[in-house]
Amino acid sequence: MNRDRLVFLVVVGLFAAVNLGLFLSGRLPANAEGVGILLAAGVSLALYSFLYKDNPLFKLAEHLYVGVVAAYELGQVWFQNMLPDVLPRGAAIYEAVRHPIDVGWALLGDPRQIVTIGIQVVPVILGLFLMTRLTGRSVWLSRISFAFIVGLGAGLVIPRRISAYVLDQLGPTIQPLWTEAGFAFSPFLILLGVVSVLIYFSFSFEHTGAVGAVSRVGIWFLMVSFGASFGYTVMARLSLLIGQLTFLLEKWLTLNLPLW
Amino acid sequence: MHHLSHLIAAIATLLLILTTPAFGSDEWFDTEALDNFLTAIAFSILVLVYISLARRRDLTIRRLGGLEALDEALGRATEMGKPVLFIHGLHDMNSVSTIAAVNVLSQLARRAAEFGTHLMVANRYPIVMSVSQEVVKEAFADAGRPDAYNEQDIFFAAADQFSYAATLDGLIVREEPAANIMMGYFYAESLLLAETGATTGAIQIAGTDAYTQLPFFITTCDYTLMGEELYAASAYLSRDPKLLGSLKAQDIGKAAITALLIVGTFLATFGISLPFLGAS
Amino acid sequence: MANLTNIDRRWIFLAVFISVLVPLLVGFHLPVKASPNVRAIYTSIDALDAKAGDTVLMSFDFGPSTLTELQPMAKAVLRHCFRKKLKVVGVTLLPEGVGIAETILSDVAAEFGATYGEDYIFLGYKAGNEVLILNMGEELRAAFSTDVRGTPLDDLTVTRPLRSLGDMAYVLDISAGYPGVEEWIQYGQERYRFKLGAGCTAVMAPDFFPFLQSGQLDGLLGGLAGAAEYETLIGQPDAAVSGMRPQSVGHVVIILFILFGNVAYFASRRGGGS
Amino acid sequence: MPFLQRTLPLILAFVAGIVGILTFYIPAASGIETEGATWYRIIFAFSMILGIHSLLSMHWRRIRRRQAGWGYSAVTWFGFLAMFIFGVWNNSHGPGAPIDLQGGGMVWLYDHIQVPAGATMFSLLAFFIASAAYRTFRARTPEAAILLVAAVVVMLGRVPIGVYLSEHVPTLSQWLMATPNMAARRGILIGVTLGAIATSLRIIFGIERAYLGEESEDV
Repeated sequence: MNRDRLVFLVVVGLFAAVNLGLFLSGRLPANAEGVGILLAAGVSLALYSFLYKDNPLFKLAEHLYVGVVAAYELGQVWFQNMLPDVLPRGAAIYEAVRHPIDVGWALLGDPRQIVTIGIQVVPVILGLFLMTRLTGRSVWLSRISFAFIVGLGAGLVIPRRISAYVLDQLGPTIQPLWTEAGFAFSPFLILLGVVSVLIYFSFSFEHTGAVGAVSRVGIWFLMVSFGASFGYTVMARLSLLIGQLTFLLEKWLTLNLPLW
Repeated sequence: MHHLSHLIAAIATLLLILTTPAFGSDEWFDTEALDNFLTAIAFSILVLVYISLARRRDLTIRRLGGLEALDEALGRATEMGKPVLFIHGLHDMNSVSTIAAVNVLSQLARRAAEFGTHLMVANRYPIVMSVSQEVVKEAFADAGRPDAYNEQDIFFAAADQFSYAATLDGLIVREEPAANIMMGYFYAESLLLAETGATTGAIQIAGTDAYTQLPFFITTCDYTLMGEELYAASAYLSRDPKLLGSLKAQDIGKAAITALLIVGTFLATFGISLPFLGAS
Repeated sequence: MANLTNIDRRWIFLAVFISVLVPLLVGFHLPVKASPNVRAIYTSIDALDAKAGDTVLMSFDFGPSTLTELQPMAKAVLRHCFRKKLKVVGVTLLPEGVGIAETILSDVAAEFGATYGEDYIFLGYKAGNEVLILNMGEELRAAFSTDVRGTPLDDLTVTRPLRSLGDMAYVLDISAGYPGVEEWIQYGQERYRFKLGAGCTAVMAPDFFPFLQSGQLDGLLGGLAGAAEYETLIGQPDAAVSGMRPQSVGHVVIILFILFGNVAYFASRRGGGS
Repeated sequence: MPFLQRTLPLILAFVAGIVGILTFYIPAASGIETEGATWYRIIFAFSMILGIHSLLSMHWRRIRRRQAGWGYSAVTWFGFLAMFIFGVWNNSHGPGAPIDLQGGGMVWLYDHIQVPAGATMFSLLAFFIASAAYRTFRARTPEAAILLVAAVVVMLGRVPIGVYLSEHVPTLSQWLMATPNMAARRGILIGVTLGAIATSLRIIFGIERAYLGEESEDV
C-alpha cells in the first residue's frame, strides 16, 4: 500500500512539474488551448495508468469521461433528434388537440390524411410510451414501443442480408477448377473452405465420423482466418498507440519528430 | 392460423400508406430483386414448415460447449458469492444480434434466479436496458423469485463505445465477477473487456456474430459462440421444439447452398455456367 | 523455466511502449512495397482523364478516434487527384467528419493551389446514413441542394454537370465502421453501378475481401500500411511512411514475445518431465 | 387488458416486420424505410432520457449513501453537469438554436476530454493485443499451431520488415487473407445470414417473444 502511494505521489508530482515547465517556458500557451492540451494529456496518462493497475487516477479519469460523454450524447440527441424531429411534431399535435374541429373537417374532406397524421403522431406516442418506465405506471405500454423497434429491425434485416451476404457470395465461389493453366488451387480451396465451414456450423450432426472429418477441415480454415485477422489487427492497434503517443509528444511535450 | 389475419392487416397497412400522396411512386416491384425475393420466400417457408413439424418430431442437435458452461459459471458464482456480469454488445434493440442476446439473457436470468446468483447486466443502449429489465424481471417472477429482482442491476453503463469499455473495465477489476458473459455485436471493445476479464480469473463466455471480433474472443474467453451459434443459443437453452425446428431449417438451407456450390463448380469446370448466379 | 511461461503482463506492456516510443523519436529508412489492392486504386485514379472533366467523390466517414489511420490515406489519394487536376467532391455521413474533411481538403488543396468551387467542393454532412447514399444516387440535388457553405450546386463549376452518383468517375469511401463501406456497396454501388474504392482501418480490411473478389470494390486501402503504400506510389512519403518505423518495430517485438512464449512453453513441458 | 398487453405488441411486431421486408422489394415504398428510420430516431431520443436517468441515479445513490468511492460518483456528476451546462449554453445561442460546433465549452470539453480519452482507451488495445497474443498463442494443438503461424505470417507480411526476411512473406500474407481467410469468412457469413433470417422470422411470427418477457408460444 505504501509503495503504491509513493508511486502515485511521484507520478502526480512529475506531471505537475513537467506542465509547470511547459507553461513557464511558453511551449504551451497560457490560454484555453494550452489548458485543454494539459487536460487531454492528463486524461490520457491517467487512463494509461490502468495498465499498471486500477488506481485513483484511472478512476478519476474514467468517471469524468463517463459523465462528459453522457451529457454530450444527450446533447446530440437534443440537437439532432429532438429539435428537428420531435418538437415540430409535438407542436403540430398540440395545435391539433387545440382545434379538433378543424382536424375533423380536414379528415372528412380527405380521410386518407389519417396516414399523414399517423406518421407524424405515432412515433412521438411510441417515444412517450417509453417514459412510463420512469413513472412506474402502465409500464406495459413500453412493450408496444419495444415491439415496433424489434419487429421493424427483424423485418429490415431479411432481404438486405440475402443480397450482400448470400446471393452475391455464391457467384464468386463457383469457379472452374480446371483451367488452361492446370488445376486451379485457390478456387478449390475457397470452395472447400466455404463448404467445410458451413458443415462445421450445422446443428444436426455431432462432430464425429465423416462429418467430423469435414468439420475438422472447417476448423482449420477458421483457425487460419482467425489467426490472419488477429495478425492483421495487431497493426491497426499499434497505429492507434502511435497516434496517441504522437499527440503526447508533439502537442503536449512540443517535440519535433523525424519524418524519415 | 390467426397469422393470416395479421398478414392481411400488414398488407392493408402497407397499401394504405402507399396510396397516400406522400409516397407517390408507381413502381410496384423491383424486378432486379426477384432472386432475393424468391430466396426469402423459399427459406421462410422452410423455416415455418420446420417449426410446425417440430412439435411432432424429436430433434437431435449437436452440443454447444459454451452453453453447457453457463450453468457451471452460475454455480461457481453462487459458491463464491460473487456476481455474474452480462455485457450487451454495441448494437441497439433493432439489431438481430441484440435480439439474440436478449433471448440468451432471458434463459440465463431464469437460471440465475433458480441458483440465487446475483446477475448484473451492462447496457450501452437505453432501449436494450429497458427490454433487459423487462426480461429479467419476468424471468425472476417465472422462477418464483420476484423478490430477488432489482432493477438497478440492469444498468446503463455509458453512452459511447470507449466510455462503456472504461466503465466495464473498472467494474470488472473492482467487483471481480465470477463470470463475464458477453453477448451481441461487438467492436474493438471486445478485447478491452475480455483481456481485462482474463486477469481476474473469471469464467468468460462470449457470443457474437461480429466476425472481426471472433479472433479475440476465441483466444481470451473460455467459450465462444461463433456467428450463428449466438442466434441458436436461446433454442438450445430453452429446448423449445419450435425453436429447435428453425435450426433444422437453417441446416437444410446450408445443405442446399452446399449442393448448389458443388454442382455449380462441377458444371463451371466443364464450361457450363449457371446464369442466375451471375457466376464469372 | 515454468514461471517464464507466465510472466507479469506488465513487462509486455513496457516492451510494447518502448518499441513504439523509441522509433518515433529516432528516424531510419524502411522500404515500402505496394500490394495489389492498393495498386488497383492507384491505377484506376491514374487512368482518369482531367480533360474529360472526370470527378472523384470522396466520402470522409470517420471521426477523430481513427484519424491516425485514415487521415494519411485521405491525404495521399487527394494529392494524387489534385496532381492529376481531377475534380473532387467531398462529403461525409458523420457529423464529426465535417471538421476533419474540411481541414484535410483545404490543407491538400493549398499544397496544389487548387481553388474551392473550381477544383473541389465539400457537400458537408446530412443525417440519414445509407438513406443519404440512396438519395444521392437518385438525385444529388435532392440530397444536397447546396454545398457546406450554402452555395447552390449549380453555381459551382465542379457540381454543375453532376446529376447523381452515377456521374462520378470514381467514388472513394474512407470509413471507420458504420455508416461506411458496406453501406456504400449495398445502397450505392449495387444500385447505381459506379466504380468504388475503399479505405478503412486495418482491422476492417479483411471484411471487404469478398467484395474485392466479387468486383463490387475496385481496390482497398487498409490502415496505415495501405496509406504508406499509396504515399510511396505517388512518390510523396508523409506521416504513414514514417509511422511504419514504430509499426515495424512494434510488430517484431510482439512476434518475439510469441516465439519466446512458445520456446518457454515447450522447454517447461520437456523440463517438467510429465 | 390481455389483448393490449400481450397481443397488441405481437401484432405490431408482425406488421412492422412484414412492412420492413416488403419495402425492400417495392420501390414505391422506399419512403417508408426512410420514415421508419426517423421513427426509430424519435423513439431513441426519448429512450436516452431513460439511460441518463439510470446512470445519474446510480451515481446519486452512491453519493447519498456515502458508499465507498462516492467521490468518484461526484466526479461523474461534475463531468455531466459541466458538459450539460455548456450544451444548454450552446456557445451563447441557447438550446433552441441549431448546435454550434465552431467553438464554446461543449466543443472544448469534447476535444480535450472525450476525444483523447476515447483515443487512449482505443490505443490500450495495442498493449492488450500483445499480452493476449503472448498468453494464448501457444502451439499446444495442431489447431492452435495453425492460428499461431497464420497470425505471425500476416503480422510480418503487413510491414516493410517482412520484405527484408523474404520477398514471399507479403505474397503469402496476402494469399492467406484473400483465400483461406475469405473462404472461412464467407462460410460464416452465409451461416450467420441464415441464422439471422430464422431469428427474424421467429420474432415476426411471435414464436420467440423473450424480448417481451414472455415464453415462446404456438404459431
